Amino acid sequence: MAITILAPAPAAPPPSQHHLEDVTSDDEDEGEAMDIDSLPSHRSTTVITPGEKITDDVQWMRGHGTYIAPIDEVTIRSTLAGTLQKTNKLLSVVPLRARYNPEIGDLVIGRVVEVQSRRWKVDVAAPLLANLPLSSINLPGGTLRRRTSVDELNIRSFFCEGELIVAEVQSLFQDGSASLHTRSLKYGKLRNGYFLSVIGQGGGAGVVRSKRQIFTLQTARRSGGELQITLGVNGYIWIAKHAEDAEMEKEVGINRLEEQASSAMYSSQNDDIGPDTRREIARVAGCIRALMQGGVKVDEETVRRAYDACVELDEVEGEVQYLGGERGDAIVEIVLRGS
Amino acid sequence: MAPYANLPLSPAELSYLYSSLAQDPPIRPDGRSATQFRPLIAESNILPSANGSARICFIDGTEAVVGVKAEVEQTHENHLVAQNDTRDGERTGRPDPSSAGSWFEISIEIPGLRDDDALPVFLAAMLTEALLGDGELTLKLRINNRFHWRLYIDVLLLSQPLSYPLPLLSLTTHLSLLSTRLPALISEGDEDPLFSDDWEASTFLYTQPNSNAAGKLHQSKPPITLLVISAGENIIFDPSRDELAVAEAVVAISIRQNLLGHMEVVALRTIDAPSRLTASGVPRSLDATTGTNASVSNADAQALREEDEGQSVWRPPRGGINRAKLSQMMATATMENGIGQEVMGGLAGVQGS
Amino acid sequence: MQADRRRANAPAGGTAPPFFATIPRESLKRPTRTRKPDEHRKIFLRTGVVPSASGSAYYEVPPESDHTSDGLLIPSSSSLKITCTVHGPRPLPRNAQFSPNLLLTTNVKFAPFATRQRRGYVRDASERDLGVHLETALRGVVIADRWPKSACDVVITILEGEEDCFWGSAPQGSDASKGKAGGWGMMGVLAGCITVASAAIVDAGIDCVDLISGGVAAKTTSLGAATDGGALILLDPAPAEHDISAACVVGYLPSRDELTEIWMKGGVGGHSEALIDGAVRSATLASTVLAEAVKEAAQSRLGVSGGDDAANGALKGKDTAMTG
Amino acid sequence: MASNQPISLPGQHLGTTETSNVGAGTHIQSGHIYSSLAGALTSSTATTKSGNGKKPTTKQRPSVSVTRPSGAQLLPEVGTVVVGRITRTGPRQANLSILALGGNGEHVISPAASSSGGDGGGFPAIIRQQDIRATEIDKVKVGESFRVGDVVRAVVISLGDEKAYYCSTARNELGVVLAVSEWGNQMFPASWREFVDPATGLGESRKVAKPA
Repeated sequence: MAITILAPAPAAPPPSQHHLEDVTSDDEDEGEAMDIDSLPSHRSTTVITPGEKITDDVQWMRGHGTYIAPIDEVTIRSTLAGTLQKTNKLLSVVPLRARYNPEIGDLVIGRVVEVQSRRWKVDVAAPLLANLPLSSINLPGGTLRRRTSVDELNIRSFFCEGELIVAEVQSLFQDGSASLHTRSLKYGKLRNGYFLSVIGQGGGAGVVRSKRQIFTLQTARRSGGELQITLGVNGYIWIAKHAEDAEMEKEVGINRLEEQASSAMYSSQNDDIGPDTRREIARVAGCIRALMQGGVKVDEETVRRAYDACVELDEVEGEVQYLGGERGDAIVEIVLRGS
Repeated sequence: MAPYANLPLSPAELSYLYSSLAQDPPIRPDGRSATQFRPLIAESNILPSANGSARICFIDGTEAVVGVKAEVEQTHENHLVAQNDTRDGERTGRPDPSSAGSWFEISIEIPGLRDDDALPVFLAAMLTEALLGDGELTLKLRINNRFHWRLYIDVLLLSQPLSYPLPLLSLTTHLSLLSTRLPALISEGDEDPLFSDDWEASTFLYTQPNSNAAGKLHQSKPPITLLVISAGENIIFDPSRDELAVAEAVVAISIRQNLLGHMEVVALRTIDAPSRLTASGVPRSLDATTGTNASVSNADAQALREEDEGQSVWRPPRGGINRAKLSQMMATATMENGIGQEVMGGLAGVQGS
Repeated sequence: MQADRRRANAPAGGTAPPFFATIPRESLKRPTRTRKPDEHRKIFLRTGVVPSASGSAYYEVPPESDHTSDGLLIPSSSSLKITCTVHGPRPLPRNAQFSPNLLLTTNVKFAPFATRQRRGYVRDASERDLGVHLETALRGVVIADRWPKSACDVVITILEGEEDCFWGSAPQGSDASKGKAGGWGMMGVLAGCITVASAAIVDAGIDCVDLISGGVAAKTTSLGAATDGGALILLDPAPAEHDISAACVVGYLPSRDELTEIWMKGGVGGHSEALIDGAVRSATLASTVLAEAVKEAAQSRLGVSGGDDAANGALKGKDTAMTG
Repeated sequence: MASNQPISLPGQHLGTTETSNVGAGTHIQSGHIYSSLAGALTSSTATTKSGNGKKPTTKQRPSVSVTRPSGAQLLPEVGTVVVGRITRTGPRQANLSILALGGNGEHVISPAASSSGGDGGGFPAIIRQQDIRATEIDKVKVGESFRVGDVVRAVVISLGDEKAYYCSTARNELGVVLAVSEWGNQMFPASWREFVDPATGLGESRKVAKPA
């Protein structure tokens, strides 16, 4: 069938709090139980609207997305439309949809919007464009190389408009916009893969901040090889073929390593990618889209679980390439059940 | 949602997307097959104050609403002439399609665009052309020799266009026309028309298939416009935004079902491929950042880029579409039990609310 | 239609329009096609007509038969006269973003006196639509990545446009009597625009992958000699001469055998491929004239300057060869 | 005689990549070389071509190229010597409007081609303070090198951003070629850093281009 037409359904229920913080930490479960007693009308799956009273119990502290009304100075009210989250005694409201707010140390994926004379303006899905100064990138030819005026003239040969970079938030300006840097070998230009965005899903950016944002995934197909998945904290995701020579490079001396890295650091030329790898990249992308549509936050574990579920379903129920619709729902169900 | 929605893709992404689509069989970034459509949510007959209406929502969140309103209008003198011709001779069923241009009016509203921008004008022209087709809608709109219905088809795109909105608008228009009902005529001949005020007695503009199931004759249906792209040797239907960005050629094919139940092409247009505006990549052999290739002169660099022919890095496509590929596109769209019929069949099954 | 706010317009009411006696309908004879179905009208094409522009060209398709004899002020069939100027490559407009490629913009405008019914100064929807079509046709031909950070404007003025149908037979006051129904004339105009813009762009020295030329073919039901199921594919139709039921314009690259622009509409029936093939044949005929004109211009510019001006000015219109 | 040269038209087949190299005004389509301009066809043996030593095999094949009838390039590129007029000076840079390409202004940019562009017609460009001269870069002052209205010969060093090209005058033969004194008189170069007004005898400092 070339086309699937669905009947309109009521709006999706608010994303259930199935992500890992809620599930793994025990004290939060206790908090949840206690909370149900003290706040009977507000379970964490119901949506709170701005101005709505959350509690007037003085034992709670107000967190993000709440305020204390000046009338009685005890009642905590919401300032956002979202779901309630409790961390010990702290009450905060997680918005249903929100923009990414950069924080120092975040690993983000960004797209260059504008090239200026000494810096790039980068879209990182935040309210303001981020800055990437020319002085914050690794110049080819060794980390110790000084920036010269020739580099300023050739600024466009490092990053052009539209190019994708992975970077770290180095500092924040007064207005909340981020300043990025790529001074590490794992940062820089993105190649050999496919980009997708999960911004606006769940609270914040749809990707969970975790210990590891970049991980490799061994694909089920033998010729698929390994994939490297970069989950930008800002909700931008890059799925690429894993560069095999990365392991080998570690053995080479540090100078050699720099030379190696710099030769391809700013290249926009893709390596040869086999059709099986491409298919696996599409499959992982489909899994992540399914997670997003199912309201599940994306992190390493959910992605791995979704991928395994997808492989399993393919074996049991026959292979399906397109992971929208029913198959996507089935994957999400397995992921949630597993947690 | 995204504030910089029309940012270009990077050369590395373009190169990856294009080479994936050019594989045999093509690997689409969302795993669909070349002729598979994205699932969509559709309902019709949603607006009580319109003669016909529909809403379609793509899974990526783009959504369109179409309302059809009909008014009675006096027929101009020259259409009379055309009608007399029809009675006289062999030109039955073929009123001058040119004269019907003013019998219906399509207006398109896209958020963020002025109504005299090129895109809405172009889209409206395309939908009008498809509807004019061979003038069958004109026949349906005729009340008598002196009066006809005038249709106002108002198309509203509710979201920012994430991908090229033409297929969405066309499918929604199709659905709303299918659900359009006109009051039943109770007057006779050429007198001033009088209509039954019983809405239950109203007739469908395009007869519903189940109401006339016994008849061997197929019912004609309003046209739909499909977007087709070519990448390498492949032709791909219903391209997403990413796929459009690397297409070598983009063609909009309007098809309709004629009275014999066959699909036929009623209009065809090429659409400017956005890939032509993309930046080309720099081959590694020319990469100025490594410092080793600084001596390459402009002429040599151009020669090297030419010799690469977009093999190793992305280069915006040149030229147009092959004639054979164009015929293949038309054939795939109009094939018996092919894509066109499946899409129409799917839409015919949409229930009114 | 939009009101023209830049000029003092005529009063909205209050004047008595002159009323002319009706033309005796019998004296009006519909022009008939005298050339073969696969024959193109003569084309006159010359480049370098506007010295101040980077590139320019003039294109003319004269009416086939001489109409001065029938005693009417207005010829019953129409002809086509188009000028095109190309400005660029030139710096990007001030507010534009950086572009790695040549930014091509097209601007198609009918002169107010180009058609039977006067056109306004403000571009209307059909002119915008023509501009979009032309842009699509040209974008595929120009090698844009050789011209980073620059813009190029293609400006086309239609001095005399083809009418959409024969006005004589239509009743007074109707759209058809103003030569404005069906939009078939537009398609002929677009084919001319493509050819003339191609010549002007090459004249401006902008890299192209091929010499693109435009061609039209139409399906008609009226001709007596029609075979093939009553339908006949005609190359280069003059809308006044035929009852057109469907038509197709292409922008054709002869050496690559590719199409950058297709515009087909009307009751095509099953004849879509035949129509496209016809339009391609028509474009091939136009491209012989185009190649000749561009070549002569290049030769005369390479030769001794001031030498062969007379030869350059000579009529390059030529009877295009017939193809089967 | 120039008119004897063969003319090629866009799309004309000029050979394959096996037999020849691509030159200017041509392009490759699936292994075949086609012309992309209407102009004179030249085929040069590649011995004159300054190869970078990377592809010795290409040297044996002739390279085909097509030149425009006007013979000129239309846009500034990196390395192009241009002639322009200073439109504005600031503490860190001087703005210039490129009016002609070539060291002696061989190809004048037609006013029609640039009317809608930058200020005063021509391609907008910038000479940064550090690009004014080759030596003592940190001591150079923009105001002592250029004045508004000076005609300058410069070389393009970068395509720059969306607004301006970047130019340099850091070579002996580059700099101000034509200057008018404060009294409105045409001046003559006196030294590498001074122009003299013949009427008043007063000197004004400039970055002077070495007269040819």
